[in-house]
Amino acid sequence: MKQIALIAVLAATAVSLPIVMGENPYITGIMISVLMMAALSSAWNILGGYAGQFSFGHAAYFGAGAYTTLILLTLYNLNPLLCMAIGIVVACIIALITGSIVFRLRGHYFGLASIAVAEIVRLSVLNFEFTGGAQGILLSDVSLWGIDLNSKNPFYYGMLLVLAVTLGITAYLRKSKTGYYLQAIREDQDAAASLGINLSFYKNKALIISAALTSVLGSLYALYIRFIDTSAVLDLRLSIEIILTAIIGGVGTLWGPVVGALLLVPLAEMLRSNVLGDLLVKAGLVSETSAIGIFLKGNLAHAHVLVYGIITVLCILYLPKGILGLFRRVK
Amino acid sequence: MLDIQNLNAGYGEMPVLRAINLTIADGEIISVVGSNGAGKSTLLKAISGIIKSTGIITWNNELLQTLKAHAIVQRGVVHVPEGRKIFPDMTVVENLMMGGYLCQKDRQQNLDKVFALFPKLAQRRTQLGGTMSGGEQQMLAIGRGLMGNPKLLLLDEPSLGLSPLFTEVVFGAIRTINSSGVTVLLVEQNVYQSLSISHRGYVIETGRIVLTGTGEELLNNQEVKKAFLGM
Amino acid sequence: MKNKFVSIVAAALLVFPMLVQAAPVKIGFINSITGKEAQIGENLTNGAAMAIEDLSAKGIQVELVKEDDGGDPKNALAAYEKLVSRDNVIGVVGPYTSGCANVVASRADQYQVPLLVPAAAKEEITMKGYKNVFRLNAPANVYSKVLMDAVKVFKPKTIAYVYAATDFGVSTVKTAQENAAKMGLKEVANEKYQQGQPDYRPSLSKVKAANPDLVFLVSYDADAILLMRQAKEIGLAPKAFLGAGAGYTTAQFAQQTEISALVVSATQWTDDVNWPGAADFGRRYKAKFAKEPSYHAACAYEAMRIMAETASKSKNSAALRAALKTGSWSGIMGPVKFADYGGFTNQNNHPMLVQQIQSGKYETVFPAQFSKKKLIYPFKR
Amino acid sequence: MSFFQPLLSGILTGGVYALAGIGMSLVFGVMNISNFAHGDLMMLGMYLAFFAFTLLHIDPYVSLVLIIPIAFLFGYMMEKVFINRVIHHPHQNQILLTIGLGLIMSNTALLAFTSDPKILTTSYSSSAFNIPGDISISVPLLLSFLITSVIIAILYLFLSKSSTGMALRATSQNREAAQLMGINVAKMSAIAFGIGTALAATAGALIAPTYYIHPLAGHSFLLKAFTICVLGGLGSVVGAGVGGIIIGVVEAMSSTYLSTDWKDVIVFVLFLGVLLFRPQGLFGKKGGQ
Repeated sequence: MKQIALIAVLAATAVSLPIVMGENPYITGIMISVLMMAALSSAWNILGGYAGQFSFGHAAYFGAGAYTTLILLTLYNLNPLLCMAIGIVVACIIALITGSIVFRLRGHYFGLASIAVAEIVRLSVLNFEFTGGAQGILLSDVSLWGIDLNSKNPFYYGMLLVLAVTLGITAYLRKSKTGYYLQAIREDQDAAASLGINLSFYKNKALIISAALTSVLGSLYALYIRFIDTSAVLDLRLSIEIILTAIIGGVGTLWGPVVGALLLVPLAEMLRSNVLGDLLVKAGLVSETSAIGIFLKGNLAHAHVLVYGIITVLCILYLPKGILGLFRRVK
Repeated sequence: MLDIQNLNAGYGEMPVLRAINLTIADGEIISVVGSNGAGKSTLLKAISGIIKSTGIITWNNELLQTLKAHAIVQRGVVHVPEGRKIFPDMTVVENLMMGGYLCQKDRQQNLDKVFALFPKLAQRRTQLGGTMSGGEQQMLAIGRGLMGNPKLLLLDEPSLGLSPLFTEVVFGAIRTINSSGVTVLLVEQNVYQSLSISHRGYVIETGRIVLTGTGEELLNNQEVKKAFLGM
Repeated sequence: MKNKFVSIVAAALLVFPMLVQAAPVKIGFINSITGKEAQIGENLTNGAAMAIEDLSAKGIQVELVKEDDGGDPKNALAAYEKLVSRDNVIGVVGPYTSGCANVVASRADQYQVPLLVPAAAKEEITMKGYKNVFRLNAPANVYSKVLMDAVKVFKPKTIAYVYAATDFGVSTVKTAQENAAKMGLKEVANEKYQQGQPDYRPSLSKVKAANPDLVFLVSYDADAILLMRQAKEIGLAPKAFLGAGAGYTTAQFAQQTEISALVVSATQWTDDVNWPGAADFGRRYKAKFAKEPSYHAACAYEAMRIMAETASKSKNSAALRAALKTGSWSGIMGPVKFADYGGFTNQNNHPMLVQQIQSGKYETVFPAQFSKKKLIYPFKR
Repeated sequence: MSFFQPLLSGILTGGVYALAGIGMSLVFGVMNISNFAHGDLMMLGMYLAFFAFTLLHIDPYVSLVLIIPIAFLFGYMMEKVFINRVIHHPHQNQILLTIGLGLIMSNTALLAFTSDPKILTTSYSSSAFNIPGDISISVPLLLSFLITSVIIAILYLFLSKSSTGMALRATSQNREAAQLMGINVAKMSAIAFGIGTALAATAGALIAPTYYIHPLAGHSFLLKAFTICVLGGLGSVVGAGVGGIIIGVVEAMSSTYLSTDWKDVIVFVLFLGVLLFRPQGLFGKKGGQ
């Protein structure tokens, strides 16, 4: 009961946030990024967290959604929702092929193979002509089928909806037979197989659900940014960011990915835009002309990826089970 | 001598051993018998420092739990693990040399001793460990343990999966090893064989010691007969 | 490193006193300080910093808000939206990469804050009719056009392409193919490569086997040197190597005289061009940053100068847009005017230059009105 | 065009790949960790070679006598301080830790050395000689191939004959059993990581005269090193050596006879093929987990 109330409050806050905040494109943009990363990481969590299959190639599904949508839109001007649906189909096909190859492998091999598949997808997109190759695809339209693409709110609610659906599926799976089977597979594949669980069926099921959701997010991203190329939507860095978010929040927990995204995305943005340095100066903690102030203003911009690396290392060393792992009761 | 008092151990948050008390005097063969999952292997792992434990394990009045696994080997407590765990891509001789990793000066002498005990290994010097049969691997595993100059040898299910013929060879070897002055702690499911060669024995059930006595006493015990010997 | 620190200190010191005076106008600068393009980004940073410094010496004050996009379009968009909504800038210079510039340009009309693109080459940025997007540099098609024009008189017959699989590489070669077709050049080899490979010999061997008159190259700093080294190794010797911008226009490349001699390249700017202040800028840049200025630095300098100068006279974005649209400037990049022509909107019809490495130095050799030296053709070692 | 030209240049380039792959394979075998910082460790070797050349005027190949011990110590310390703390954690945490460490290394290098690529030009950097059949052989590539061969031979002897080398192999074949032999497996991990780092840095230094030096330059070799160590069989030195040459030749052949831009795809397809049909690698033995 308490849980339902909490979720209701969270949902109400999320829904009303853009209205309360007003039209601030910068803040709304960051919130969209938070929701997108939370949803991506939650979708990954179904496969990685519950089935224990650590895919390092989720960028492939994100890219599949993004590319399918923009290619179909620019070439045939199809309905965006139809494009998204076809994107899901493409992602599922890639997932099925991937699954049939990589699910025979375990541990390190699985992770490495998933990288190889994603790299093959990336390089193919880069080499083909119809994908725009290295030039990427630019969507010139500012509105599509009555949706104003310049407005942030449709994307905010779109991402929120996908996140809600992903969390809903995760919550349902947790309590379902499939969920138990997936967790059995995570704990011990051989034991699960000996209990008569069809490993390949359930792993593929988790992968397809995860890939389909990831693909929808890719479509939304493509429509939101209106320009895609391989380095933005198919890069290994994206796959890693998704995993990092889940691990920092708490792998295999319902809310872990959300917590991870709420923390990491704003942090990355603050480091990127050097808001952190600005805030310290404004709060009067550091004088702008002092050596520290100058260093913060000048160098933090260069060092933000370094800081990101340090945070990653510290989290893995000191929070190996993620933030939610700290609070989880001992079973 | 080995003295264990109030030992608790397990994996992660799951306790396996509860309040174990056990002593072994120098020169004894002691058996710990019990069914699958009773905690026998866990006991050996706790002694050899592979897993953490609470309570007290002392060997010649030195507390073992503060030592790392490799330091415990240095004290002469050598563990021959369940499932042999020999190095599959190394030859027989290389496997044995690894057993003598800490006492390289006695290596040649120990190698001769092992080959005298298991002549079969001498014939197979250059064969890769992974390509040997289960029985041969068990001889190799015990031989490898002997290479480390053990004062106390911990044997985990040496007869598991072996043919009766190999089982005979292995138990014969254990007796020979013991008569050369090595104390032996034997963990077995083969209750009859192991108790027959033991001075004393312990029966372990779901992580607790439920019975103890000389080998003969235990073999004649009604409970033991019913539970393990099918009588 | 030390120089960079000095420049940062200098920039910070410059920004500070301005805050005290009656709030100067704010302009934004989006650049790739981190990520794959960071190296070129640094040249832009330096150029922009010098522009602000020069203006301040002339008593023109603006407050510059710097943003990093790391080469990621999503970050570039966030940076632009931060600049327009949180920092309230009236104009923005940047971003550097074509991908980021594309995304930001497509939002400029929404927020009505003028964007001046200093160095991104992709044509479509100024071909969508955006009212608030201005571009200083010449787009991709000019790189190949000017190179072909320079060698036209020698009547080459065949051409081979070797280029990086990047946006710039692919777009430039596409336009080069169009220009080559117009000249009746026959394409005998087309080798696209992924950056960062250690071994280009197989591709170059193929090109050598095709024996072309011209080898048209698009590469970045490091792979340019690698490619030319391996070309020398296997004995690839066409009548001319034509390098489109980037890697073939760096001082580092010119210093490798063994492999770079007589390579022809297209560039937006040289320090021996007869545009006002170009030579002086080159000298001062070298003194300040202890390295040769690249054309990216010059583009950023001029874009920042034009933006800051115009912004300081305009009090808001609308006035700034009008002033950019109607104004004309003359400086280290020659005459600048944002015009509508040939499908472009607010595009400076910048004449690109062709330079050749002669005795280890870049010499401007084409077009004739900007150059002192003559093109050496065919290429002989 | 001659068939032997790409074959030869593929073999020679493959030598450097092999060295990168062997370092990875050793770490993989002994510690069961996929080291995503391997490319950054190569970068470390490149800069060491560069500074040895420009500041101390030592030839990059000669500078290996300095680079190998420095890199070994660096790797040893890195294992002691960071890696060994996650040795019992799930794979993904280990991978993310090495990714994080890689980010720290490459971005520290960016701050310290800027993103301007450095070019190490030796007197022989672009020299080549011809052998009959109009085949040109690059002098620096040939030199680095020879050095690689010597290093692989030394490493092979070390692992098969020396006591420490054998203990490393024992640890990689069965960590728990190695512990029961009295082998200090924590120390073996640190040694393995040290050797892996030294090999990565050596590969970086060897490629420096024919490549460029940049904080992110090692990344191009990371996935190749993984491919090589899977191809050769984890922990197999000879396997990784042959794997490196196979990758070099496949790349050269596919860019000669197919197309340059698809060659990486072909390498990854090969990688998946090996994983599917021979997951123990070309030289790994069945049963050796």
